[in-house]
Amino acid sequence: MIYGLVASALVALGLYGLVTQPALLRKVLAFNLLGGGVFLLFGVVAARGGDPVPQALVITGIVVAFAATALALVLVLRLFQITGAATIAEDETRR
Amino acid sequence: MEATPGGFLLVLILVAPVTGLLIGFAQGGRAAERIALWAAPLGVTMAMVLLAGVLHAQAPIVAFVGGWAPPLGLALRADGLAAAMLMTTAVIIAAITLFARADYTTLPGAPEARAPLAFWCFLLALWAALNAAFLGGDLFNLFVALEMLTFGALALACLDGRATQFKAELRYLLFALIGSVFYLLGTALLYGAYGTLDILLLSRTARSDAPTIVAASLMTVGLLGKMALFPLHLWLPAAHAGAPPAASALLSGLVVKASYVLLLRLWFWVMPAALLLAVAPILALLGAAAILFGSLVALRQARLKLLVAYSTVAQIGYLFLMFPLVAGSAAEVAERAWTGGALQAISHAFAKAAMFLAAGVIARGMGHDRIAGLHGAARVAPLSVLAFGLAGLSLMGIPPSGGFTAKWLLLQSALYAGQWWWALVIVAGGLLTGGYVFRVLSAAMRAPSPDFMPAAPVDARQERVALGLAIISVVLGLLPLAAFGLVLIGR
Amino acid sequence: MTLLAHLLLLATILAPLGLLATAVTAQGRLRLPALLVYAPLPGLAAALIAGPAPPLVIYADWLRLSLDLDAPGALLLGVAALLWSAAGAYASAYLPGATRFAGWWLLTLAGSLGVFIAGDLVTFYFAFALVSLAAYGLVVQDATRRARRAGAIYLALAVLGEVFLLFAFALLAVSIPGQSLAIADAVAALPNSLVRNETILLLLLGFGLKAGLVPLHVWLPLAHPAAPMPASAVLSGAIIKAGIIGLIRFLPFEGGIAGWGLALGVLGFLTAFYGVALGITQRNPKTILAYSSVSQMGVVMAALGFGLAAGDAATPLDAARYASHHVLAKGALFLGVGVALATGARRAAWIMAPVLLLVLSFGGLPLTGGALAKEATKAQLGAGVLGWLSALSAAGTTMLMLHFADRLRAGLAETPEASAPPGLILPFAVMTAGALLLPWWLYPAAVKFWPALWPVLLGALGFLALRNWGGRLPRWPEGDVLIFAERAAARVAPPLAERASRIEATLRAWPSAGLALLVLALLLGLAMAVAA
Amino acid sequence: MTLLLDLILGLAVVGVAVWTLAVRENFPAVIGFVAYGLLLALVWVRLGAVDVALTEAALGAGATGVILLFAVVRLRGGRAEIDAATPGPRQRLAAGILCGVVGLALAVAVLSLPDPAPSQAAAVARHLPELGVANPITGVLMAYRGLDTLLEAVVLVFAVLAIWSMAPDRRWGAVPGPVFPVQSNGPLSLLARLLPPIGIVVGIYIAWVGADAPGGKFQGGTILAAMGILAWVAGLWRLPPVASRGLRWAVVAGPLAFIGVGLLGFVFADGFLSYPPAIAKPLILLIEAAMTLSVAAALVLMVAGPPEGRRA
Repeated sequence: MIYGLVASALVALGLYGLVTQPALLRKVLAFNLLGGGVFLLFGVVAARGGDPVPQALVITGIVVAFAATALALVLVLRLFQITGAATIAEDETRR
Repeated sequence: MEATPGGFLLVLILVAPVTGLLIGFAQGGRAAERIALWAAPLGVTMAMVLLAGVLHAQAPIVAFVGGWAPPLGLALRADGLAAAMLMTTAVIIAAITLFARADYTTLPGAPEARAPLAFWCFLLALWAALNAAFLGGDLFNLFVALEMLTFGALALACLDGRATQFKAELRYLLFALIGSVFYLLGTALLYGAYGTLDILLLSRTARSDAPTIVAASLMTVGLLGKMALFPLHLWLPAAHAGAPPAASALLSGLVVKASYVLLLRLWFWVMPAALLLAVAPILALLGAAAILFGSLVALRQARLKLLVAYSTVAQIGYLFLMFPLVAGSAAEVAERAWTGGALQAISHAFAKAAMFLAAGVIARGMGHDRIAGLHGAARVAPLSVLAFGLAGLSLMGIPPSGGFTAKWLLLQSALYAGQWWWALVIVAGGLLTGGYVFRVLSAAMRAPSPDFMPAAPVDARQERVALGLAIISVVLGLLPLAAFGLVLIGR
Repeated sequence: MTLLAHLLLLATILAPLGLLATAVTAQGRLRLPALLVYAPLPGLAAALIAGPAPPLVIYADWLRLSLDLDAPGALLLGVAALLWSAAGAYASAYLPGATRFAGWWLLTLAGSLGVFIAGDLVTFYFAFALVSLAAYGLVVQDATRRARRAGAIYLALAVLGEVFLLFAFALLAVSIPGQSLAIADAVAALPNSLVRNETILLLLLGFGLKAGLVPLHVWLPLAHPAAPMPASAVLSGAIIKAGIIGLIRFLPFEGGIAGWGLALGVLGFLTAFYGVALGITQRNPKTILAYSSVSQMGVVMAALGFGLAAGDAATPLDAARYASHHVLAKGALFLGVGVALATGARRAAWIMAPVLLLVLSFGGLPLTGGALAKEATKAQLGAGVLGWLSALSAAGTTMLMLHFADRLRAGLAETPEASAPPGLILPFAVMTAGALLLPWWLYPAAVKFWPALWPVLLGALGFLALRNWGGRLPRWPEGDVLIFAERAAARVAPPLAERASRIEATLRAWPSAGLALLVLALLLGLAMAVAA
Repeated sequence: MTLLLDLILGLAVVGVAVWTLAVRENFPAVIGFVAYGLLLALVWVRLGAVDVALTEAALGAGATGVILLFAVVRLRGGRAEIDAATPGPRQRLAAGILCGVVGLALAVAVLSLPDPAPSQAAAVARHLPELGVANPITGVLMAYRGLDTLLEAVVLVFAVLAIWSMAPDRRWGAVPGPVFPVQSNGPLSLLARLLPPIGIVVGIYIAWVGADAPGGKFQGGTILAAMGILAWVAGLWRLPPVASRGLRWAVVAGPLAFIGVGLLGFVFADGFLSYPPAIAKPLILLIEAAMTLSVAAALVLMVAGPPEGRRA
């Protein structure tokens, strides 16, 4: 049960980071914190029922989250290389 | 529910584009292009056979993957809604394939280039992902499908490699990821509460308790974020307007619909009716705000592609008006509203794809997409302007178009259900849509200045593809309504 | 016989569209203008032959598309088809080689004839939308600044009208018991509908906009002078009748509704006098004709209104008769303007004589078709105060139309020997003959001489007064009250859109979108928690 | 005692997460994140999920940490822009409250999950003999929810191609990622020479035992990938260019094998992805082997990033 609370806290922290951190790198980091919380929630569910299915789901989830992180970081780097921008503050839609 | 005959077709529809993508990626750009060209007619044929099968059986076609029945295994289900969406997808993808040949062809013997390889592979990839999203019968399987969709959409949208695209796509990716996480949280809670994620099994057991409520709100909001329903649309205009035309057509026309179908499955299958009744007015209210805000902002856009993108923001709103009209209404009214909502999704897919393709051709011919400077566009790209106008008719809801039938059904069910305020929104949205479509057309029809020169020649085949899609969006309105009874099968 | 009737009804709509379809080839496009004269002929044949046949139902499922021709519909269909044909011939001489114009023309034609034969809500709405929206292409043909402004305003109001009608039709469809969408069933169910008043209001707004009911008339005096001559002719003669047939079809004359009838009648007379009052301040002959159309449609609507108030089931046919004269005569006059502008002073008599006859026919001069038209609405507008009002409006019309003839004479071609090409004269001659003679065949009646004559004389006196002292009248801009509306809209609309854009931009910033996401999640959860 | 352990572990995880968010510099934040991942892996062990613990340690902490570090090294400056884009205190407060409420709602939902918990454990175990594998998680991943795993393997291909397609056009066909100079001596070089032989053996072993014990393609593939990355960073191994057919076939081999075996199911068993009981285990091992190769290749390529070098 403790880990259920830990998972909830991690989700709240990750969300807070994603919403308030302006730097892109830190947003990606916060997303991974958030992901850890979500997967832990699956773990709690699995542990309650002694059920391997949610564990399998988490493995799938971790792989997908890694792919997303890699993709996001490449985008961040390319954006930085081209424009030097480190945030996604609004400026491009009011052309 | 048992597995039914014909289930292999579902697997094929899913696996064929995946296999094509894998082989195309391994063999390089020209192979990918040829695979996509072959896959287009094959896909349309498979979708047609499936549609005919569902119509013939008047019941969903179901497959259990690996022979494992839920809750242990995964089910694929093609009900009427799924069959209709698969058909729409197949036709639009085939059209985009034809359209894109002019832009992304690799000549024999030429070295492989980045954009063509990525385009053809991700066209197949998005197709596979869309099929998976429409057929999936398991909430986690659908999560994987949504992720495939996000990655594919992202890659297609920044195909031109411009800095503005990267920024727009980062906004999209990060927001979509929050959406995914919310959705995933919901599935964790649902699994904890019910021990299954199969949509049909859940629909028989779901309760109105705390885990279900939290799961429902998280999953709903996650999907709304992925659909860019107002006020969660921050990423859509720049992302859809910045992509190459063939990609924009796909993103605006189809990709957002996958989350929509999933949302329908969540609310009209999984969740108990009591919860739906509480949420439906809120969703419709957001939809109404999307219609009004999106259209007003579209009216003020200086750029053609941004205008079309904001029109998507607005048109997505219509999809949500059906929630309070289906929930808690008499069977006949609910059927009408359901048909209207589904038809709106389909006709918007065709109309918006046509519009983006046409806008792309116009922008290339004119060398820019500033609306104020479009004078002479009707001379440079006459069929594209015509396609834009026809698609605009469907978006406005002028008869005899698919958009008209959809809005008429929604309007009628709103009045039947005694919720006339939604009818006002529908009509006001139509007026505003008329306003922004007219802005574009009147500029495009004006004679250019005498020294005007087109920036680039226009490909007549691309124009015809855009026109063809626009015509489909109009002709949908000429079909007898009974044809749309399809989307009621398995509801 | 029924089969032939059905084929003709179908051909009425499909012939113009089919002709349009030939434009996919370059050769077809080139041929198009010359074929305009033939496109309305199936409609004309349908009006003559297909009269009282059972309706043609196209889809048997619950969205029934049906075509139906009753007596008022046949009358208006016939004269409108005649006008479209004559104006089509005129157009191919007036605007040779204008293929895009021909395309819009055919679309508009299909809708214009379609409204007279539509038997169900959906078909009617489709036809109505087609005629309303496609006519935009006719208005902006000249591509001048003025034409574009007129076109934009026309389109905006047309779409607004569509919206009113869409609502009205949805309400009608909801009140029909069962699945039918037939107009007859809708009208039968209307008096007992729970939303009767709302429906009727929306119908009046939608159709009134098209027919020029004050203050919804503003597009007429803008669009008519801006459009090319043949387009003005069909606009004024045939297209605005879509509004009239709408009122005829959808108001429950059997049984009647006193309150709404009275309101429509009063507004109709108001429109009739308003059109005259503003028309006499104008100098452009086409603008004068447009205001005259407003006035004449006011008379038709007054007849419809008082007929509705009285529950007079003969009203539709009577009003259709009055309107059919307007189709012919106004169409003829617009064509005549083009002829006159190309004719020099030497031949002025040849053109001014028929114009004068037509002008007096509008006033109801005995022995003209106009007198018969006026006689047709005797049952609705003949008695008491209404009789006086209608006589006065006839006097006003005479005055206005003489003013038109006067202005037209001033606009004759400068070279005295100039003469219009036969391609323009012939259609004008046909329409003039039709306007003067056809009513005698279609609805003959005995007209009392003196009661028909004195309003014409009074109008002539008024015209003399106007010639002497009219210079002191204030000059109203074309479109009168629209100017104020435009100014108000210019003040209100941009800030509204600006505000929406600003709010939207704020919401699009990352942190606020994130917060919105969280708020929404909590809101949904809360709503469910309360419900559960 | 165990309760205390869980409590300490839980607090540590949350504490590290807070620190990772709060610290101003990027580098320590990434280090904090790696620590977070390792602590989470411990939590997974405590929850009795060794498979997940392995995956979390290898992918969640290890591979993610590496790509984050690469990014930190390359992203410099932008402080002023970041400060300008930082939301004001009012927005942060609102975000804090809202996130707190969401977390609270989640906690309430978790605490009110039904007892006894619904579980598929029995059903999973009942059918394992038909598959010839002993690890229930492998059973779920390869058979019951095989479609999930297939689609996920395809997602990896998507990601590789998506990352490649971010490259500038002129770099297309070149070697992915930066090219590192050969490190002839120093600790990195030593590690890169010593570790890979051992690592490759361990990786293959972990993938191999996955059928019956904790382990499997993702964990094994990750270890193989780590060895490859080590050798690459030390300059000992040059990645093949993105135009290389062999490289691409390596990336798609796993999912293709999966699909191929799946389609055979139409012929030899009852439908897609169903295995005939007699040869279920060899088939599963075949897929696992191909998948291990593909996962390793995909991970290396995702770490390396888009092509940067000159055209090969």
